Amino acid sequence: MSLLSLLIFIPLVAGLIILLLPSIWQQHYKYLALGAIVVQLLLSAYVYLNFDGSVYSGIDTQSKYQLVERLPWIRLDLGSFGALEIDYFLGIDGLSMPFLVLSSLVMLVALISSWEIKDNLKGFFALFLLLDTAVMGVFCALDFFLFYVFYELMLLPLYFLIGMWGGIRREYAAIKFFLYTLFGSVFMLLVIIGLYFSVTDPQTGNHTFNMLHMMNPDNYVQGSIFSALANQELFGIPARLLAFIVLFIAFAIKVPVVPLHTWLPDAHVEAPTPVSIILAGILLKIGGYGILRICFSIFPDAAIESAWWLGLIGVVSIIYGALNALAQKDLKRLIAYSSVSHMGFVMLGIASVTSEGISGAMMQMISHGFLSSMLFFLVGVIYTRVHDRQIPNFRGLALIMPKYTTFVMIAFFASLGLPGFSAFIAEAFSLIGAFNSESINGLLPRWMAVCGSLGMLLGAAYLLWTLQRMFFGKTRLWGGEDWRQKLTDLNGREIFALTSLSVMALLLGIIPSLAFDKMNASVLELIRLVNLR
Amino acid sequence: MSVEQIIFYVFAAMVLSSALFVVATKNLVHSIFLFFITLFSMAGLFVFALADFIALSQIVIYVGGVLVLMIFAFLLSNKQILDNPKPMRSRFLGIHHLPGIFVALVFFLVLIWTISLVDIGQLQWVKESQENTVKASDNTIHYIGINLMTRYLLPFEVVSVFLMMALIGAAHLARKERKV
Amino acid sequence: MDTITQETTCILALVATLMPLLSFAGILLVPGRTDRGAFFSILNISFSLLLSVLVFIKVWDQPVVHQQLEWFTIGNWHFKAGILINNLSALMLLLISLIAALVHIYSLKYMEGDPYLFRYWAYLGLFCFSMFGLVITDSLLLLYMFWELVGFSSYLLIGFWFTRKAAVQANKKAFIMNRLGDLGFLTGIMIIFTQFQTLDISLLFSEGGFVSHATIQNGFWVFSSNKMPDIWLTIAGLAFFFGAAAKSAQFPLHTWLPDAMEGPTSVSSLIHAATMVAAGVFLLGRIYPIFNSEVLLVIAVIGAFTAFMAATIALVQNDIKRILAFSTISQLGFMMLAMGVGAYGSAIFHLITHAFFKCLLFLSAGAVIHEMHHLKEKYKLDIDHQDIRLMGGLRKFMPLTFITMLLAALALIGIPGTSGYLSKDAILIQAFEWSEGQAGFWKVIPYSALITSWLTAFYISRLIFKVFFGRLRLNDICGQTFSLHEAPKIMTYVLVALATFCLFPFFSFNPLHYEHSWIIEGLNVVSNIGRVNIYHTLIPAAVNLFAVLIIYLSFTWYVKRGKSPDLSNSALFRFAENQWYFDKIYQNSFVNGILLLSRSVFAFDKAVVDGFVNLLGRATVLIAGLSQWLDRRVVDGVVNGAGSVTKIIGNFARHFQTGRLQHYLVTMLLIVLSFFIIKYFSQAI
Amino acid sequence: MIPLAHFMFVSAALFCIGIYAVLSKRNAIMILVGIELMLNAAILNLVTFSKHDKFEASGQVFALFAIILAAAAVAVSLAIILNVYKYYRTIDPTKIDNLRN
Repeated sequence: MSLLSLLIFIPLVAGLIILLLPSIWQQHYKYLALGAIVVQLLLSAYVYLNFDGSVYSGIDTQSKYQLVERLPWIRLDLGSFGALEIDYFLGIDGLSMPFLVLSSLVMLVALISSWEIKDNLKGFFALFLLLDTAVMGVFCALDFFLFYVFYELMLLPLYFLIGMWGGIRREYAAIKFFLYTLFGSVFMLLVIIGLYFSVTDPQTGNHTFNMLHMMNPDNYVQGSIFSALANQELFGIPARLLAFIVLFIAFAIKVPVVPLHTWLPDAHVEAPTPVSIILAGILLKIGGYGILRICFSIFPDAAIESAWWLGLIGVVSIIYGALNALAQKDLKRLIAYSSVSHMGFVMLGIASVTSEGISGAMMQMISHGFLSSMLFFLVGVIYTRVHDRQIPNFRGLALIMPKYTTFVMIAFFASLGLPGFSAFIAEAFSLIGAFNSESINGLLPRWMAVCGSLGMLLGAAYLLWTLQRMFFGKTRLWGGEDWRQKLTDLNGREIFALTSLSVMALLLGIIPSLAFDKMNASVLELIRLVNLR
Repeated sequence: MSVEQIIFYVFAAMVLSSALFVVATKNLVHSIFLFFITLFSMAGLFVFALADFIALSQIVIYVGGVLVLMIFAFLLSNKQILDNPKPMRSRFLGIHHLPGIFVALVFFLVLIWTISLVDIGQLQWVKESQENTVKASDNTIHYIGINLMTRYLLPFEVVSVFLMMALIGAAHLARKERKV
Repeated sequence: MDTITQETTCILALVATLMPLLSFAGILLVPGRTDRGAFFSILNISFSLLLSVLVFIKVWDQPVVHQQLEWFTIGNWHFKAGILINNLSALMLLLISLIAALVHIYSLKYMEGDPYLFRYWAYLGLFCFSMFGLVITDSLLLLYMFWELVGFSSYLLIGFWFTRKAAVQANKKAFIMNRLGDLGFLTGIMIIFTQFQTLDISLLFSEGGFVSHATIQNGFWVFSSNKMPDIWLTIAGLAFFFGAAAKSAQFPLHTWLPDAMEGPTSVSSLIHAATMVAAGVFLLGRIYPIFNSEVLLVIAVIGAFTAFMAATIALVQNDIKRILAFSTISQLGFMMLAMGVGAYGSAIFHLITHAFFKCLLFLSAGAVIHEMHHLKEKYKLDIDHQDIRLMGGLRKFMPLTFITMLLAALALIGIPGTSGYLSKDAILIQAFEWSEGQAGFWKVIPYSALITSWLTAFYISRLIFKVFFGRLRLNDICGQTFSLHEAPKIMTYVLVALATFCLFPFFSFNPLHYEHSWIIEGLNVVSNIGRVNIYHTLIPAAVNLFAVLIIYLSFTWYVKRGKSPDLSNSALFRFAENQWYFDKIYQNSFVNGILLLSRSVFAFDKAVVDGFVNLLGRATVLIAGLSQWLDRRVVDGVVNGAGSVTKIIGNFARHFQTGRLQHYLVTMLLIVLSFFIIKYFSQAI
Repeated sequence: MIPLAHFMFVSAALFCIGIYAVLSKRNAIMILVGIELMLNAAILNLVTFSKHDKFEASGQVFALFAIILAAAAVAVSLAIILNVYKYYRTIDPTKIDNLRN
């Protein structure tokens, strides 16, 4: 059992143990889950420390991946179709490694916030840990089939977590989320199958699901549908472009980009706090990761062709999300829309195909992972206290909850891009990359970066306005004296979670090399691959 | 019209009228006593059918056995049975009697129709039974006895066993159940 | 200077920078009483001051000190963090630490008794740290970071009394307007990075740096292998200037500064008069070579316009701090004008002198406000303790404050013998010299500056006369006789200390010739114009003669006659009083526009985007329902038909199953009967 | 000599009265009486036809059996009625509808 498998399956094992334990001990399930996730965090920290970013640049060469694990999983002789070759193929490079650390830390925070969950603990923690397994698996998988399995496996626990422990309209939100994501992934399956029949393993000659083989144009069967040389067309669109678009839509739903974002506010608003944290902290990143790892690496030609549109989508997401956030009255919905806006920077950075842009986008994903988890955690804090999160119902919270206000200010200013926090570096370099793109590869016009920077202004506007409305001024609460009693300041557990997140954001903002050093080589390798076409 | 005929019709009228009173009266005790009259008159009718043994049996078994059984059963057991739990529905032609009256009437018409259609007196086997016809002077008991002990021996025994079973069963059912 | 001294200098500067951060972190992280931290911060800032003096002595008129370390790498680009100390930054370092130290000491008394005092000291620490960082850093990226941090700490300090609605609105406004400027700065950084692939200030902007090597060829801005249309050079300059304009409260981004006066007066004096607002001028100084002539012209025009506009507004304000705030905007306009006309050294010189006398003005005003506030608290009066219409005759109660403030006001007017005379005349003279080379319309600029300086004389003398001369008008209003005290001793010490810096000897031994000022000599590498020009004698004479006349005019209006012509109904007066309606225009067009836009975008999102999704969902459900209907009626119908027939019959038959014996019998007999009847009729047929 | 048909008319009338009693009475005992009436009608028929069967006398023998069985039936049904009354406190057969549905 190698390190990555341990990382993936420890939560699953813990989840199974929880299922087997009798319900009398349900108050202790969380400690078991906590144990599993702490072990996972320690493992991922170990992986982080031992990861050599300059050597393991990964992308399309197996030898450049660290901790590779490749076992034959499914081998079926299908007669005239050749032999089915599916590997249990794991490995990490600079693109996936940061997400392992991010996921395990966010999982820890989400778990800490699930202390507030009171009903059906067995189901909750089992699903939670299953979700953890699936997420880790997605980031480690290098076989497309395995990736897809983990990708779909994520949906199931999320659907139930939202649908069973959510708010009033939880079923609507859960179904909406489920259908959106399924819509994307069903078409993805078609592309996967198409790729399978187009790509062969150069050693065995069998068709394969290996992603790394898919990245190499030499492995494509001559005249097959996705072969770059064959230039096949489907519905009058080049097949490779169509496949890219389909995959992009699948991942863009996850990111999410305008106009595929509408599941996000509903899902966030209805989901319980831990699930919101996971959704914003990890799930959205899978979209960005998928675009880099799969869309750009397997279909670089189509990526270059559609970069302009991706950039446009990014800019639109930034501004559109920010404007929507400005109009919100529900704090959680506001933060959900701000996620749309922040993830727009990721799209913009990726679309630029410059090292600054992609690094900035990666950084933005990591930073947004920490910050949005923090924001949702903070919303959860007041929501569990008074079961309300309408902005107009609160005023002057700073007087009664000073520690809480401090963390809210840290989170707000960090996510509006105050220098010293990770979001600043991320957004600045996404924009710089987008701006630079015209000079380097001519993909994005310069106005996109300038327009994108408006998002930073709007971000300041909606966050500061919220801060002013909810926290400053004389204390006035909708629920009166009752609320004042209930709105106690943070306790130790919450302070621990929030502190760890803000320290991460601060560390990455001051010493960005902590992240950049690990992923630089991979980013350069990716750009080389994309420019190779 | 001979005296014989007059007496027959008197008996027939008594049977029918008393039977009608039996079903029409609301008082259970009255109806049972009227039923008693019906049975007596039936015995008279049997006599006219040249079956005096049957008439006697009718009186002994029915009047002596069945009716006494009925009355004793009431008297021995709860008296409440005799007064109606609810006052009887007032009208004879109440809505819930209608199906009964209707069916009975239709049945009656069908039967009359059938009987008149058949013309029993001219039936084949009736006409051919000149030898076999009982005369008023014949002793039917003789033949009954012979037949019972020969041709109908098995049914006779079965009936006797059955009768005993019925008696035992009735006794068993009717005994006061002891609460366990 | 050899490397070892370079390193020590850098370490000194670094330590000086980090000391206030230490007080920020220390005060916030170490729990304790709510008024903790005063001693700690003053100690730290004094230490910084000491180190700054050392650095200044080492660096002034010496080669530039520059040390850097690898910070992080993105792709193939290496970003370095380092310290770059030249004359400009050493001077700024000294200025900031000196004023900060004085303000710290002043706050000791001024802020006494506030319930959340530790936050005040912590925020001041953060501000000083970011300001120091801003002046010593060598990278545009770091400069930008500190630039925003300065804005952030200003946000915190303006909103220090966060229960006041006006304060939190003001700090939000300040931050957002600064953010708007920051976007300009960021755009500038993006352009610079794209063109030169580095953000190192010394590489870019030093003599013979990259910027000076870039050339314009055939409409392209070319540097080695990179080129972009030359419009981007202008855009870069404008973008940087836009950033500087936000920070230095220049038109059109000036409206946050008057509102920022909601913060404590000590904060206003440090941040919104002396240091932070000067950062814009400092930025222009750091990146001066990037500006081409068009941008410089824009800077000059905007500077002159802002100066004039703010001065007119200051004429009619009644809030003592607001008058000073508009005066600050106006003076910053002078500095921008100086930058625009190429008087780089004079701009910085004015920055320095202005920092002292404006800080002093604010602190004296603070002393006045402090005493008025005491009065208000003591007698529970319902008055605005910052309204100059209620003051008067304070010179008898607070003589020391009066004298110091008078000195500062004279410096602001530019009376010979004060520091302000030197720097202001330098700007005016150079502006006139610059206009020689300009065509037609632009000659207006120096004249507007001239008029502005006269307006300055008027509004500041109005302030002084109204506050310190005559009788206490509060007595008339409340019908009581109040008396005030001199400000606490510590505060007066600070005032006196600052007042000495308003005098000429600190800047030049020749009270009349600005060229001899050591600051100009230290900075002004290009100025080689001697006193040959007629402007050099004419302008100071004209300015001062006229200024004295104006002072006399206001003296007659406000002191001698005790009443001034009432202009408050004239259109111009109201125009100025409403600050040229900028706030209203911004509120109505931009703020409300954006809010309206955001609401309509949200409605669009809900109705169209989400509506489309829901419509799809509903359509799917409808189709599913249809197919289900078909399935049930047609496919299942056949199957269920048999079943349902049975069921119907069963249900029908169920009614016979009444459990009533007699019903059964009736049925049975009816059947028998019908059997008979049928039998008969069938036979009959 | 009385014609056979007249006996049969009487028998038919009696039978129908019995039917009516069985069908519409709300009292188990009256139903029992109705049954007895019907039985008597049947016996009357048997006896009547037995007139033309002198030697075998099957009609009369059957009439005897019928009388005996009727007596037994009465005994048993009376016992049942008493028991029913014990359980349900009623002898109205319409109320005793445990078999319903």
